[in-house]
Amino acid sequence: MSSQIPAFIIVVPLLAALVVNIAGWARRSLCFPTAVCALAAAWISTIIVMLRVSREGDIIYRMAGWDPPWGISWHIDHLNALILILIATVALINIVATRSTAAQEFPDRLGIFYCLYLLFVTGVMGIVITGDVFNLYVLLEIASLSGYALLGMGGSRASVSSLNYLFMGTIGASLYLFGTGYLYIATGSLNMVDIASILPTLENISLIKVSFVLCLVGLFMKMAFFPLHTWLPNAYSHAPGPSASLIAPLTTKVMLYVMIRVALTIYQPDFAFSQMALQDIVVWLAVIAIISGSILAWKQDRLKRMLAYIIVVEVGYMAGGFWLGNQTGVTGAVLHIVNDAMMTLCLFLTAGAIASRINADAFKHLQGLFRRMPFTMTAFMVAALSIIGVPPTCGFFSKWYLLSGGIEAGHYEFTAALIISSLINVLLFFRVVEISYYEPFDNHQENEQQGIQEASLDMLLPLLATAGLLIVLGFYAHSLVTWIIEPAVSSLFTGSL
Amino acid sequence: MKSFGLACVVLLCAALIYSTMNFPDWGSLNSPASEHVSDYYIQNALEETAVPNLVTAVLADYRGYDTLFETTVILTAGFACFFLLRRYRRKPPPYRLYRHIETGVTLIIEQGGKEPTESEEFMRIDSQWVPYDLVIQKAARLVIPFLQLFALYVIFHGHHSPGGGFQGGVILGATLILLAIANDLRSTTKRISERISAQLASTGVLVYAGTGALCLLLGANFLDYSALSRLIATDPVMARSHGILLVEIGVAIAVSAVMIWIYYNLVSAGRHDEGL
Amino acid sequence: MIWQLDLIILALVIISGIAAISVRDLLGASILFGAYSFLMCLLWAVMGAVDVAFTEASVGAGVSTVFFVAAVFRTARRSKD
Amino acid sequence: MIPIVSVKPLIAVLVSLAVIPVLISARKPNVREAWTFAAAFGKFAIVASMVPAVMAGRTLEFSITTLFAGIAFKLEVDAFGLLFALVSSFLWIVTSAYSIGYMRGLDEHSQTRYFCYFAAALSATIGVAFSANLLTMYIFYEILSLSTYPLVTHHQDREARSSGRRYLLYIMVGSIGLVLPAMVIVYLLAGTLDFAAGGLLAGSLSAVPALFLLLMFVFGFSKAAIMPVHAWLPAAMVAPTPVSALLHAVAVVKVGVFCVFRVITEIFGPGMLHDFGYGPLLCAIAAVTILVSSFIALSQDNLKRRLAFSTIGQLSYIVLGAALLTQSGMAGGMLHIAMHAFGKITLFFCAGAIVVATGVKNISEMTGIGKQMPATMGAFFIGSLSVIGLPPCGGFISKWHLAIGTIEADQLIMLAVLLLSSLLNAAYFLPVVYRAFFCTESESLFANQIKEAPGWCLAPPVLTAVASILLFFYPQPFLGLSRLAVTRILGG
Amino acid sequence: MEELTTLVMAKYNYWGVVILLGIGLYAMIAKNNLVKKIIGMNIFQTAIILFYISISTKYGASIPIIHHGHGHTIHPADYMNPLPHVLMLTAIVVSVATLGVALALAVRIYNHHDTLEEDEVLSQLTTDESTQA
Repeated sequence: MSSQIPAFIIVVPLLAALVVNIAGWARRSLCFPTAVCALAAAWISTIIVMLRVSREGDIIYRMAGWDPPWGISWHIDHLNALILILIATVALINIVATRSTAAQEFPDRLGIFYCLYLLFVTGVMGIVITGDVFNLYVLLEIASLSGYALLGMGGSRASVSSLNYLFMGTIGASLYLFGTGYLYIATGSLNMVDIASILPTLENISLIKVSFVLCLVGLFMKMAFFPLHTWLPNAYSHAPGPSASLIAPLTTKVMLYVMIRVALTIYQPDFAFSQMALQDIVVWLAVIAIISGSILAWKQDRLKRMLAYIIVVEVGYMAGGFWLGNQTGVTGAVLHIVNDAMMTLCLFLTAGAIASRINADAFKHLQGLFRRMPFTMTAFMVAALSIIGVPPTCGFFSKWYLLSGGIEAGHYEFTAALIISSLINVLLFFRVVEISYYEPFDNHQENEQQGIQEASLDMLLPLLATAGLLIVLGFYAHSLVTWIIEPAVSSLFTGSL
Repeated sequence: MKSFGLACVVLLCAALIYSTMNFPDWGSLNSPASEHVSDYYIQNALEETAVPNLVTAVLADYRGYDTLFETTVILTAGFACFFLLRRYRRKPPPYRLYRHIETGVTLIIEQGGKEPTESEEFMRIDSQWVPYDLVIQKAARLVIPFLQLFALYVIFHGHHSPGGGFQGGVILGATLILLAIANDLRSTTKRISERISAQLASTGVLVYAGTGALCLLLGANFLDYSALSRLIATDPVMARSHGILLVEIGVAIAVSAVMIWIYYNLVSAGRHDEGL
Repeated sequence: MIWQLDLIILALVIISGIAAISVRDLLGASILFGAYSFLMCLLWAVMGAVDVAFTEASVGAGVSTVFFVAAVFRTARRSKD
Repeated sequence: MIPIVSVKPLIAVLVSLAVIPVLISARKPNVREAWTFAAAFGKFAIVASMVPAVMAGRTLEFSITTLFAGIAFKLEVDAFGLLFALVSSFLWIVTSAYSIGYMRGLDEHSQTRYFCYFAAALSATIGVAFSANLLTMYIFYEILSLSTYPLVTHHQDREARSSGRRYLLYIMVGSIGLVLPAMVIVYLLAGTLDFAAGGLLAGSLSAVPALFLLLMFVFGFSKAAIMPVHAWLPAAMVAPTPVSALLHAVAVVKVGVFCVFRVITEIFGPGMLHDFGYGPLLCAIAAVTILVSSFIALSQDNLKRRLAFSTIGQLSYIVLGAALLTQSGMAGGMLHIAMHAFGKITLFFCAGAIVVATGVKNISEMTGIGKQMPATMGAFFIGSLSVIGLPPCGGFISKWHLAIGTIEADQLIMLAVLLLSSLLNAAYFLPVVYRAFFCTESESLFANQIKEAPGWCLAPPVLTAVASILLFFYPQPFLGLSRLAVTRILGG
Repeated sequence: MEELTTLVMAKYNYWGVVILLGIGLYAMIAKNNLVKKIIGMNIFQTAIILFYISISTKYGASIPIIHHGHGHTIHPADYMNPLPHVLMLTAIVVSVATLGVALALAVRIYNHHDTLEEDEVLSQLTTDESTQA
């Protein structure tokens, strides 16, 4: 039975979503506990899988008992296992933290909300766990569709931006599908490892190059990498809180994982980094993304919008760090995927907590919040420091790896961009801090003035837990790297997968 | 915008057409695509799954995991449409229209007024109501049973002929949509309420995933139907065939229900009272 | 598989696709899209992909068109382009 | 000589953090301040308890966790760090007493926040003093910057906020923009960041990159206020006087020079700098800062601003001492950390006391104030003597060593700079004293009714003044510690 | 000349795919009406499906259903490649699911703004913004 543990990661949330829908029509009170239990179970199984991977090496789970490449098979190594734990953690924390806000956002469709929530989690988990390029596409669509719905259920703005996201996302996914079609036409297989073994034997390399570019562009679209990021700020800043704090931390990170997986596992680092002459282009794009994103974030006057642009910047960090093409850079990118997911979660949860108290998130409405919601703002502060990259918060350590990777690779422009954006982040966040710390609270409208106090406890505890996790991650960054990330990265680079 | 769009589209097309030069010729027998994996399916699928229709075999068994999530995708779409569109009526509409069937007189009942029971002589009608075309109504009533019969045939004969759970399910759903179009939406929602369709949709996927989970409980991998041979007294190969049938049924239930559900929400913009 | 037939149908598919995105009446566009899907289904049938053709006939030409019509019924029929 | 593994350094760092929850929860001000005192005494006791071991030539160390391959988050107590820690932890006690008087005298708002961040800042200071490697030092440096930000902006008005912004901008740009990349480069070169007696980078670097790295560090630790990155210090004077006193005369700025000192001596190492001839360059930078800041100080009328510019100059003395790369030069620099701290904090205390008693901030308005506040102005006099470097005050000893150092390094220009700047110090301090004491009744602006500041404000300056006189006669243990440190650096 | 015809013979199907891709993409970029964009999106997806189906074809092969059953030897050349068909069944489902969600969003937008023209929607949104601020 223990050999079946990996299956639970996907099956449990899926079954839970179905059960939630069937039962939810009868008893709404069942939805939340079921979802939480399912996510907790999935979380535990991810931990077990991680332990097994670190103890016994990669796990190959043969779906329906067929050997690869005939059937679909999962291939779990350190990298997927890490990202799986990350996803499960974020989903679990978020679902607990947003219980009350979800109930007040979607009073009459709570059951379906949790169904979509679970389906989204299933989708992203499936994307990460699978070893089959087409299966990845299917699960990508599940995650995307539930994501469009979750993001679109806001005001009219939300629908418009979500439809825009749908168009961009569909083009991106279709381009990825197209690229895999090229791969299939060249190799005749869909299993990642199998393709990786066939590719070096092929002589007409140009077909593979085209497929690589197509996949890459599609993934860039999904991960909102400059200049294809246009859908992200609107989609995230107008979305309802509970959805935003689930999707914002996960979507872009998971797509980054897919990029790493596709580039290094399928097309092998030698091809991806040296034969394709893309490296400099992408790194420069990342530089532009980082700088322009920071400047745009500075121009915003609403909290969630600023955070959305910061996500664009962080995507620039990670994509650029990956395309530095050396192990340090990739290590930094992977570590930053983990850190950034937690940071983004913390920031968006804070935004949600604030929004649950005052109905606006424009900076001018944040006055005096430090006095009213001290713990929330403390968590916000921790996340902000982590984004800036102040030790000992975790953001510093991934930034360290990215910096040293940039210097090793001789991409000094990337290093400079990192430094500059960190400085701009200082300005960004201390502007918020000044407003919320020093502006007197009285400038609020009278009716709100009394009512506002600290966020409810069930929202506060997960928030503080996340903030604490940011610091813990900082202190254990080195152990994380040595135990998990370095084996993963080295196996990616030696192509032993 | 238009010119910009045209420009980048033309560029993309040029690049792609150039890239097609490296393709193996269309329909050539020895392109890698039609050699590596597909040969295995063509040669072994019948022995391994006892299903002559290779597509069904690969779809529901070799790549059954894909198909499970294909069904989940459509279910997700159903959830999404409901989630985005459904609007529970806060206040009743200002007036309702009733039609006295013999005379064809239309009564406008203001809100709060006494509404006649929908019986032989009165029927409620939509605000944008066109008198029913008798031909369509009767023809639909005539055709629908046969369509549904055909749908069942497609579902259950998918092993041996084109078709399968998905196609059959779509046809099944389409018949009910046809019913809704030929009469009015309410008459269909009376037969299959929203709640039923939603629960059926989940149940269908549950049948599929449950089959897979059953295999888990029987100690095999997820979706490995051969494990079912312990339950039904057959050899593993036949067990696979039966398992395929099982999941096809699940797919059919899910797909038909979701189609109806999406249609309800789309055509009534989430109000479920008046529709096409 | 007869390539002449295939070529003709492909041309028709392209034409109906262009038509579907260029007529101003959205209802007409939906119906043309249905025609597009149906021709596409023929194309696939010619190529021997019977299951896919079957699916496209029921989904693309059938249900998708119905969805389009329903959406147009709930929204506006005219469009500027 | 194997180091002693001891948890003492960690306790010394954490003790002031530990009381913060108590401070927050404490409702009554008395309780709060009692706890502050407890923390201060405890910290000083622990730090002092490490003196014998260090005097015996041992070092205490405690490693917490590994941050990167080859870099531990590690505390290590050597002579230099202990010297700095002794000074700041002792002066924290005095300052706590003073803060009580000051904050109550002007009954400032949100004193709890004030004391909490004060304690946090002290933890960070001791952390910097006890850091075993560059990264640990950097971490505490950043914590110090962030925890002093609320203190600088304590008044929360527009001026305080703008100067807080400037403070943060200078510090952060320096630390993130220059020090961080420099650290990364050093790490990539050496594979570790631990301080090494002979210099970590010794022999692994050619001239030009070395120069760039050196400048990145020297200007990056902008808390050292070497011109042109000094502008935050006068601006930060909007903070309450105790903050200016401890943080901007002792803790923060001294942390800056401490970091620079460490980098010069234990990252680059005297040998390398001497070979490349960068010592004189640093000396020149320091000399410019010394002279320019002294001239600016002459023209300031606001007492605290004048003190601030004088601080900038005195900090560069320390950098100069390090840059001389000679026995007594370095010893003098280290001693100056202590001596100047005692002198300058006295001056700040006096300035604050005057504000508390009379509300006067400008020198031009202090005519005849000495008659009413003899004790305060007496302390001011002694403090200024010490800063000028005249016997019988501690300042003399450090300047003496510096002077010897210039001769050892036979850079007589630097000697001239020292003497000239001492004259300038005299020129901007003594007139204050003169104006305060020796003026005829007629031109005194003060009627007799104003009297000394309250005891809480008066005792600390007097105490520190006495202390700086005592330091002249008994320069031990600082002298011994600095000797030890120098021998460690220069390898005997 | 005849190598040109052989080239065309060998590739025209893929060119058709590319042209359809272009049509769909153009509609999504350049069209202003949301339903038109959605139609373009579907054309885009069906083009890719056609691409896969084109991969699966073999001259002289028949549909992938094995007629004379067990015992006989099965030649791969006799049957079309079933794998792309399977994949594309899934892709069709995905496309119709996407279509449903997109239409639902469009209807939502219409309920808010009484129009499906993108520019009018955006102008309305900007006016809301200005009125709020």
